[in-house]
Amino acid sequence: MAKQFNQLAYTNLDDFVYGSCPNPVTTKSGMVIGGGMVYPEINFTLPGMDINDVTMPKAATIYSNIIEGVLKRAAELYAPGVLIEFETLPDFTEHPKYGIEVNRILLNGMKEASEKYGLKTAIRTTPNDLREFSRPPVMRSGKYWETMLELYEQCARDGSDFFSIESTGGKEIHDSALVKADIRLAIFALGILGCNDMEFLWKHLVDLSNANSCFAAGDSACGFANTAMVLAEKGFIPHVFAAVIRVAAVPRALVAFEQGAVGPSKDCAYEGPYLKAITGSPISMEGKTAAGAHLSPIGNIAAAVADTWSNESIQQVKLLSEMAPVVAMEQLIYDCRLMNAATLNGQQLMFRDLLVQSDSALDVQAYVLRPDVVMRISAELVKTQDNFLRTKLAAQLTVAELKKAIVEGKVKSDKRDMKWLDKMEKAIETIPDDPNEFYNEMKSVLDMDKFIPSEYGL
Amino acid sequence: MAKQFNQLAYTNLDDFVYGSCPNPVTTKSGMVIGGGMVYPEINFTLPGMDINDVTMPKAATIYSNIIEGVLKRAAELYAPGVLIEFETLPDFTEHPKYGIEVNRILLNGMKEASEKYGLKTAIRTTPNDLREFSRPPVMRSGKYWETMLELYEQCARDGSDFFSIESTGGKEIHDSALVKADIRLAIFALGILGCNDMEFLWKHLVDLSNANSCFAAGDSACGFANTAMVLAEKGFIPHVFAAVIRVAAVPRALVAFEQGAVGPSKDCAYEGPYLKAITGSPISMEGKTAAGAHLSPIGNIAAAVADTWSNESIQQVKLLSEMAPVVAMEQLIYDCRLMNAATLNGQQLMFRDLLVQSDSALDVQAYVLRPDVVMRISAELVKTQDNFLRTKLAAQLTVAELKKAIVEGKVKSDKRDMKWLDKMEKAIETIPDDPNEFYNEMKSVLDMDKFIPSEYGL
Amino acid sequence: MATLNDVSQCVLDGDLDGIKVLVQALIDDGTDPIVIINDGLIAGMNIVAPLFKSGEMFVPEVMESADTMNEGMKLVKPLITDEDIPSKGKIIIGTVNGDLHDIGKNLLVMMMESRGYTVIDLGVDVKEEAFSAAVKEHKPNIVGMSSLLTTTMMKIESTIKQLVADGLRNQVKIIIGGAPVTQEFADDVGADGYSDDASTAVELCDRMMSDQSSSEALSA
Amino acid sequence: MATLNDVSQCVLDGDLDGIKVLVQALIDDGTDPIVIINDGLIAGMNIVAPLFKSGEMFVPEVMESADTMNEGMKLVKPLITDEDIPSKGKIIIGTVNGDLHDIGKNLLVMMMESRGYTVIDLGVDVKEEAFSAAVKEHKPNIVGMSSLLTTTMMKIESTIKQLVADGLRNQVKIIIGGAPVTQEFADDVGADGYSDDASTAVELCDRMMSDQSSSEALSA
Ligand SMILES: [Zn+2]
Ligand SMILES: [Zn+2]
Ligand SMILES: [Zn+2]
Repeated sequence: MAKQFNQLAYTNLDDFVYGSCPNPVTTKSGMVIGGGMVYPEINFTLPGMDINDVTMPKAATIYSNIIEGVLKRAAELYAPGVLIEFETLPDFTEHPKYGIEVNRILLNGMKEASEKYGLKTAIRTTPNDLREFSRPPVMRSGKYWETMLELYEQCARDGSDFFSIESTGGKEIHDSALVKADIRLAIFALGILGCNDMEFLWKHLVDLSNANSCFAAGDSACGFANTAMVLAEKGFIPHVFAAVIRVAAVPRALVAFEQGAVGPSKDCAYEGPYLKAITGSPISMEGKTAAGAHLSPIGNIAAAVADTWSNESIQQVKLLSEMAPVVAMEQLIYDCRLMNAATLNGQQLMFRDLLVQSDSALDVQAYVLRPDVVMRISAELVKTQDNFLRTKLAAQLTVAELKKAIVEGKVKSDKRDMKWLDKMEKAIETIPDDPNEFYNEMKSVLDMDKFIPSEYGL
Repeated sequence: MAKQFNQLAYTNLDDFVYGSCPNPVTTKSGMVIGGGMVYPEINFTLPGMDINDVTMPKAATIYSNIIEGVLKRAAELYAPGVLIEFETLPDFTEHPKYGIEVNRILLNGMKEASEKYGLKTAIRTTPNDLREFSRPPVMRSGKYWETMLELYEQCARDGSDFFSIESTGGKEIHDSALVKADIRLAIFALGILGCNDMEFLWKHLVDLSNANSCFAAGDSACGFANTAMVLAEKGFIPHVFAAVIRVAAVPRALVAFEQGAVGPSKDCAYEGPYLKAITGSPISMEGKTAAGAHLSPIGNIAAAVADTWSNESIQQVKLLSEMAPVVAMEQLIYDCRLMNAATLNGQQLMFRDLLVQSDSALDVQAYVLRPDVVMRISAELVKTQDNFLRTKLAAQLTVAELKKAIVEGKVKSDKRDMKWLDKMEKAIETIPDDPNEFYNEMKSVLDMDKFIPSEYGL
Repeated sequence: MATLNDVSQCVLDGDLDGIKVLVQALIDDGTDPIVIINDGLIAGMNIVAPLFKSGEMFVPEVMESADTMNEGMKLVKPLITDEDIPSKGKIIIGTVNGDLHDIGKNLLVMMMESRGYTVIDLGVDVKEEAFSAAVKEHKPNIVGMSSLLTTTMMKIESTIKQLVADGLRNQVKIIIGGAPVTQEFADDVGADGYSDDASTAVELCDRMMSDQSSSEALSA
Repeated sequence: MATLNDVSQCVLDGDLDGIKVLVQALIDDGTDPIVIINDGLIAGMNIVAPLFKSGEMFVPEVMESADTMNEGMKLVKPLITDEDIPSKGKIIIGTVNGDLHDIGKNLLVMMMESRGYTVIDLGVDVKEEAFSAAVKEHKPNIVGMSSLLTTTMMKIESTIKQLVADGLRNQVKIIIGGAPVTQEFADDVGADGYSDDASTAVELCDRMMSDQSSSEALSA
């Protein structure tokens, strides 16, 4: 373990605001992320189409149209800088030559925008984690692992600023935990499988990025906590369950930073505020302006301590005005303008609190992103260095926070929420503090056809 | 003329804020527009398709899916109320039975949402102005005029809350004024043709709405000033020209209120702030969250004094998360939450100024929407009751404001802007104060094949 | 005395222990096993489905009900032959080639089973040929395919083409779903139906099966 | 002495009075009228086009340049026969059935004319049959159609179908444009090209004409 986080990065809640952080990161083009200003982060993807040798020229044209369009609009609206995220499609990781080609197209578009408009840009390359394509997933070797590393390495050499990933270690177990709303199983998947895989994966990614003058930026529990959020939005699982999963995913995300990641963390990682509180690194967040990628109950509060503000993703489809990525670019820039205008006036704290106030009482998932809640829970999490215990603790503390908030009328709650919180509380209490003991206990309920213990060092 | 506006509705610039106005309007469902809270206003349209008897069932299904989807999301996000705008497609005005059917579908969806979720809603019915389909346009009789009135009347009887329109009187001349950046011709089109048609048209609409317990809400110079804005965004005409056209369109829009319209004015009528300053009526505005319908340089400032906040329009197409109208609904609600949270804290003035500050120095079209500029120019406009003179004056005052702002470095300007402002200033000076004299002067340059003077009472 | 209503309520409550006692009691009373299935176990799930649809039950609760039903089935099944087990129809379900997102698919499997369908779950990342082979082998009434990615949704089309090429298309109804899928896309690729969530997919299958039986009745 | 460069500069400056003097001077000097057109007037517009595209000139300025060129043409035209007037090709332009939005269309007309094309402007709200009749009558190289509404864009397709039905489709290249139109839509309806603004539409036509002449050269 490269770094230990045993204290908070902030001593004062009032310093914990969007746009700045104790450890900003400077991109190759000179954008200082976390240095005072919130930057827009744009992501985009292809419309529905096959990817193969025949269609790749078309895909390449689409990506080059997108990058040209979004950066032109960014320049017209005087964006102070733009972070591009290139989140690959599965085919781009499986066939690194495709992913490398698209990454180069984007880098080239960034270069052109710099020459033409003087626009500062940076790129985050986020390969798709294909390791789960083997069933049961093969996490530490095999073709998916190899092609992923190949893609990272070449993209870094070609000039990428940041590495990210939405890694999937433990997802094969966590999926069932979600639909069963089984908090014990979820803690096992996140706190043991997830954390173990993160340690293995991010050690490699940090080494790779260090060797290629690129930054290891961070991971996202997208397949865990965001899947929970989407299921909750559909009414499939309780909102309180999704809220607890959100915070229980924090220790997993933290592992990347222990290994040497420096941020900005991934946009769809709503673990971000916790990471920022603990590591002092810049974070990326997404909210209302990412509604084209997923609906959420955290449209404004997500921005409260963001350092880049993202649209998550949007396909290249035509809206009435323009292609959807251009529309997203415009919306992000206006959101950032407003936040940065407040900062310019020294009103960032007041503006942060408005963002918080506007959402936090309406959904438990918004409530757990309140800066004060984040600081309170984070302060406890840094007291232990054991990832599994941290995960268990995160869940426990969140249940307690939510029960208190509901009792005090601080957050809207469904009549069934308290029942579910009680149920989770009891279940968490039964989890032993020793991870091996817990694993042994879990063996009877784990579907051993679904995962390979040795792929997680078990 | 029913009403005269010879003084401002506000005495204090600090009272001129979003969400409230001196003369709020209460909908059938009890939403008080301009009563303290900003409401979302959602508009949507069909994807690319033909409209005829064969396809109408499909169109009807699409509209009923849309209304169900957007109101469900509004309820899930606890919107305090939603204003729906049904802006018809040309075929819906040409064949009123189609428009009436869709309006009923929407009313029905609203009723269901009220029963199911207790959601308050209201609907603005905005038929398409087809009178320009005759070339030269026939404004005061004929089938397009008749079918339009038929559509209004039945929709009001069926329960619509508001009438609006983007009327087109004078557009046949104004289009050439735009591409030639000819301010004299534009003032003729807006100040004589436009105002004359508005007087005729809105007298009818106010009578119709009074007779059917519906509100006459307001018009939009969409085909004039928004076309100018779009042309300016494309780099086709100078931004300063578009900014001057924006304000020169105010007297035209005011005519509807003289005739008895009460607001909320149309979303795409960026004349809105001026109308609110002068009439004290609530206004609808759109900005960054309408980027799917048109890009703009006024994404935030447009909200500064808005009473409803609109997405303008979006087709029913699938984005990664959901259908685009649902996405727009979510974004509008979060924008409104933030503004209303500030109001709840008594910070609406501070928040208004942030919206203003974030855009107003970056584009002349944003600059002319500054509340202080709006109040200053409006204070002069109310001194005359002659619509033509008001239009000339509006252009003149805007040129002067912009020259001053550019000289003082208060707004970003293109190196060619001052030249164009000088050119406009000189051209406006040559316009006589007597509209008949002006009309006689213009006859030599007017393309008399394009318009019929008697349709404008000339 | 235990009643069929008690069985239904037990399924609704997800009472795994209670169901064994109740079903055994009914068996011991000599109640027809088919009646226990139809009017007790499946009847319970038929209360669950609308509650799930209206948001009053969560998926984990639905799953507990389904588990409870299955627990009851275990006791009844040995008493009847396989052919006597009532089935509303047979459906083959899988995520298409290249797609691993199976939460929605798994939900549908569970809900179809609880509704009384015979479900053959092909799992994730199912190649075009595998769908086709399964249709040949199992002769289902319905084939359900899902895709969560814009890049894999095209595999729905290629799978349908495969079924056409293998002469199997007319023997089955095809339903499709997943985030990027729309009615328009379904029409384009020639699917018979589209659904954006598990509960409406179940209703869609019910409608298809009743259409099928009425057309069979007509041709009979 | 007046030079062809002066004429070009005069067009660029949009100097309506100056152009008359200059062109008359060149005519009086005995300069070949065709040379005045090609190397003076059109050459001037050829400087204008890229300046417009790069945002250095506004449409009203381009229009003044075009007017200036036309003013010069008025003096030169009587000196040559109609057939000698150089044309880069003939194009028919209109907005489709039901669509009245003509600002973009008018821009294109102006820019095509200034580029040396012969333009037949059918105006707005042009019915399918009217496009077809005009193609029959004028035998253009290119047909340009625009639509600004999602409901009228389908008329592009029906107009193309009309041309197919009348056996005229293969005689022309078809370019389309307007806010809702995309390359994908162009491919779907079988148009030859798509453009989202007037300047790229002109370039598109240039490319089509040079493709056409090279294929004609091949087949000759
Ligand atoms: Zn994600
Ligand atoms: Zn409009
Ligand atoms: Zn509108």
